[in-house]
Amino acid sequence: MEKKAFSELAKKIEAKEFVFTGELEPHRSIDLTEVKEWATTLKEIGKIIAANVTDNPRSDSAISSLVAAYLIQRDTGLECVYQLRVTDRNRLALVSDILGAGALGLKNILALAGDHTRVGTTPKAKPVFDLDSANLIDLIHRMVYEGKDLDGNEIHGPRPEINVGTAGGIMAEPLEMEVFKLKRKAKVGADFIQTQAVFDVNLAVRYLKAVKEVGIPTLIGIFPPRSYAQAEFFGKFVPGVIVPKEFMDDFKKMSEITDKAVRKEKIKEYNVNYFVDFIKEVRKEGAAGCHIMAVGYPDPIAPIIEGVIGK
Amino acid sequence: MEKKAFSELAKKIEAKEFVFTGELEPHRSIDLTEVKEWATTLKEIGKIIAANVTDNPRSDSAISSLVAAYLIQRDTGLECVYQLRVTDRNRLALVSDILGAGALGLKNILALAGDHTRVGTTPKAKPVFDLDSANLIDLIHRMVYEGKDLDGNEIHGPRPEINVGTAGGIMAEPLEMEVFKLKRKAKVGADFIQTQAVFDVNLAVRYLKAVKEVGIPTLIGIFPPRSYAQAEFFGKFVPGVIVPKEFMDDFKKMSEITDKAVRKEKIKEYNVNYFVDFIKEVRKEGAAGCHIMAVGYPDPIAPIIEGVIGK
Amino acid sequence: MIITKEKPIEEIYGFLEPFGSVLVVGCDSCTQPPRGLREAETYASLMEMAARVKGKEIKCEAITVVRQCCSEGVKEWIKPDGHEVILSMACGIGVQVLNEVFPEIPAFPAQNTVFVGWEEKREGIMYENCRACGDCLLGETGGICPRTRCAKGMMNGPCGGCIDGKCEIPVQLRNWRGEVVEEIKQDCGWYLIFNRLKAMKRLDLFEKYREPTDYSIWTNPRRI
Amino acid sequence: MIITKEKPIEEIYGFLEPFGSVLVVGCDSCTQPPRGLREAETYASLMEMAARVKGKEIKCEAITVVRQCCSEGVKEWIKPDGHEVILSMACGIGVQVLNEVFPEIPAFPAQNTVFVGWEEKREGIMYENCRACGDCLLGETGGICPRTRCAKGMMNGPCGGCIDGKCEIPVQLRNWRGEVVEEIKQDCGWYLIFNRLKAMKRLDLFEKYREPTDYSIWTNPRRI
Repeated sequence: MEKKAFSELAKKIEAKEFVFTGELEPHRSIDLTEVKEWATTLKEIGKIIAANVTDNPRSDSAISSLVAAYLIQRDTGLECVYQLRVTDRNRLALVSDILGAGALGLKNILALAGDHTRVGTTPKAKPVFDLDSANLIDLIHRMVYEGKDLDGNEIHGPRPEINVGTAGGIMAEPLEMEVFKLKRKAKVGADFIQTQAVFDVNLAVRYLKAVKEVGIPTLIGIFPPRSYAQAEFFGKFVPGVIVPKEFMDDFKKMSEITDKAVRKEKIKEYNVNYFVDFIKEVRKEGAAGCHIMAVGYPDPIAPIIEGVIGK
Repeated sequence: MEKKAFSELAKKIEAKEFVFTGELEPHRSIDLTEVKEWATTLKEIGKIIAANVTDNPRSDSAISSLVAAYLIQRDTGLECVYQLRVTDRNRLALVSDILGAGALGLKNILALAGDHTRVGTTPKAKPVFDLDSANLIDLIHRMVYEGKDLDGNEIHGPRPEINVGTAGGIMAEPLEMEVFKLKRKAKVGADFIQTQAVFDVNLAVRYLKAVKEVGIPTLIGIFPPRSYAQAEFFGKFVPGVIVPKEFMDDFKKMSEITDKAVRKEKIKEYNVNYFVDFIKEVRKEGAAGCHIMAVGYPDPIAPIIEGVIGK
Repeated sequence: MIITKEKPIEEIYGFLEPFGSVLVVGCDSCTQPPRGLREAETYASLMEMAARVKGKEIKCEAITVVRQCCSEGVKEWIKPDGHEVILSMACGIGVQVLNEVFPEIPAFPAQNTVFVGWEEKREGIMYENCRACGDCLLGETGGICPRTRCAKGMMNGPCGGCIDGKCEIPVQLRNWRGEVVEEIKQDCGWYLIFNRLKAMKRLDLFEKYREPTDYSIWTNPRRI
Repeated sequence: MIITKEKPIEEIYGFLEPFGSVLVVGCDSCTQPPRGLREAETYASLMEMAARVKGKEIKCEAITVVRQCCSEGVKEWIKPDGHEVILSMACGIGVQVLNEVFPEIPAFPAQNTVFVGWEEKREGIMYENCRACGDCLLGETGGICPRTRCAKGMMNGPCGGCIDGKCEIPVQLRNWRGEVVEEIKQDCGWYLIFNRLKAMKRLDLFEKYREPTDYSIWTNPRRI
């Protein structure tokens, strides 16, 4: 399996640096001002290597993640991980968009199945799923390393230079099934794994131990909540995410602090302490980095990163 | 039906100028050098208002027409008509890409059904066809004028400013059926029609008379062939295109000229004479302009345009 | 079997209203629930009643045939003379055969044709489990079809939407008016496949990477 | 009816090779061509012969049932004791019901399930004309289904690929090996709809703009 590091992200991972990535979520809008501001904030933290640009998350349509990733990367200088779902495009459109990414200088794609159209805001839409996420990784790998699509049709001229990531299911049950899935994806060329958000460090460690045999660098997803309500939302409404009782209880207690500034500071401190310990632990277990998914809540990010790798 | 002219093309049509558009066909490549050169050639002719950028023509995959149209328009200054097929994308991806077009400053979309995936170089691909071409026009119109998608989901912030064209089937049989089709498309917001290539001026005139009642400006497609082989290809292999016998005979005769430069000059002259007469005729019948589809054959284009509207 | 569900009475009556004399044709073939003579007679009465309510008169005759999906048979068995319109109790196949065989008489559907599938017991719940793709994969997926029983039709599943062995998509059970009466979670097809292959000691078939489906053979309308 | 096509003998034999004793189960229900006792017996002989050619021995018993798509019936009618594996002659529905009802015995498919459709005459050419979408449109499209008979399933057809009333996509007729033996042009579904509605003096239904199909009701696997 031929593999090269094209992106800054892949290069740092290859160099065994412990990496941090962030998350950008453009909306159903042609205006990217807000999302670029968040990208600039992440960039200024200094240690965030790249940020994911979501593609119609939860099957709620948004501006093309390809276009958004390009404009953000161009205007803020932050490297983007272009998320691409197989939910909405057949293999021709996927080839088109991967070449588009190449032409626009994007270097990372996160290959996703994507939520089914039925669960989103456009439930009447036809789910495409011409390929699945493993097939998409296969397609990208063949385009990048063989200069061909899945049918052997040739890419003319230079090949796109793209590293490809895959989503990891921390809570997959049984984990044995997840390992088989990742092995298939490793076989067709996945460069790295970014997991969904996890709060319980024991689950993260259990996952890292299980997927070690797959041999792909893994970034563990974290989501420092800004409030009790947000933490509660995760625990109650995001399928497959378990928030430990102790964590919830602590947030509950902090939510009762009446002084807003004090409450904010307390929550930040709590997040920093909690996630610094968390990340140190997963780092010990061989995680390649951390994917910080909190959008629009910068306060704890820099302190967390400093707590782990110093200034 | 609310309609505005956003693009240069739509503005000139609205101002009753007789317009010319050209054609750009990016390949399965991240390299757009060649197609940008052709765009520059068209731009320098001076009277080509805009050029269509094809989307996976004949279901042979190519670089994203959205990305190509943006890069061409940015780097050559030629306004692009972004062709968009419903073959490869469901309504979520279409919303994403239309917003992407808005963010990238594209002002024209040609809404196409597209060839079925079975006829192209990726025959195993799943044809999407979540929407059809009329539904796509409806979607674009609602996004531009109501700020909503087909399900009523809101576009946040400024709306994309896009004019939308539709393909016209000169050879549709019976024409009565074509008229019904176009009426449906007019009802949901089509701004202009670009027809497929036609060689027989009588057919073009017959078409213009038939679709007059639809009330949408029509650009007639022409394709000056550079050789007998190319003319023959059209007549024999492009479904629905009839090349008049006299035209073929004349090209056959010219193909027998042994001196290459003389042959080239003769063919150019023939094209100029033939299509100047042709265009004058369709202009008289109320055509709003001409869509010149010849790619990479600039010689007759400027003289044809001059022949019709002067220097 | 082919599963059909009754269209709303108002929709069916709307088709028939402009006409005076209706032939209601049942089908004794594979439609489930049954759509034979008894059901044809029921609809004949219903339509006559619906007309009466609106102060009109429609005369309905009910018959049935062995199967509406053989045009030779339909030609032989059905004599629609004297009727202006046909109401078909069969699946969408039957409706189209009637329109083809008797071009001078419009034939309208009384049913929505929902899927091909199976039932646990006569007139019990019916389940879809085959999409008639033309390239049966059941021999290597533990007898469970990923193209049908995975909502995404993944070849290399499950996806991240498989939580506790259930699919992320709720199944909405609807009544005959199309209203949602219950939402349930279904088993994840790939979770079933994993467990079945594990029991069969064939996890090698689970680990195998599969190329994407060849959709060219799904190009409709097919014929053989 | 549900149209099936035989899988290649080598593929079927590959399923059975690891086993010694096979129960071949026919289905007398809606599969076309018929896949009943006679066909089950033919496959039993073929499989025994295939084994002998390879110097092995497989014992096959052939039976049939009224229909394999009712799990209650299958439980009652089939006693697979003494057999290590089942070969189903039915459509993909039957194969899955057998796997569900007898989890300890793998059941393999002898058929590819191709489509639901009709035939002109017994064992003649079979045509697909219904995709079992669950929202039958035949009442307003002249009894011709645009979702099935237009290859693009357009709601506002025809597309530009309709030339002389024919579809742009050639239909490839294949033999049982899957090899293309003939390419033909099919009628454009929307061209047929236009002509039918014109004959019915209902071109208003043709001119009507139609919203896109609601695909949420196609979400598989369905149940009712």
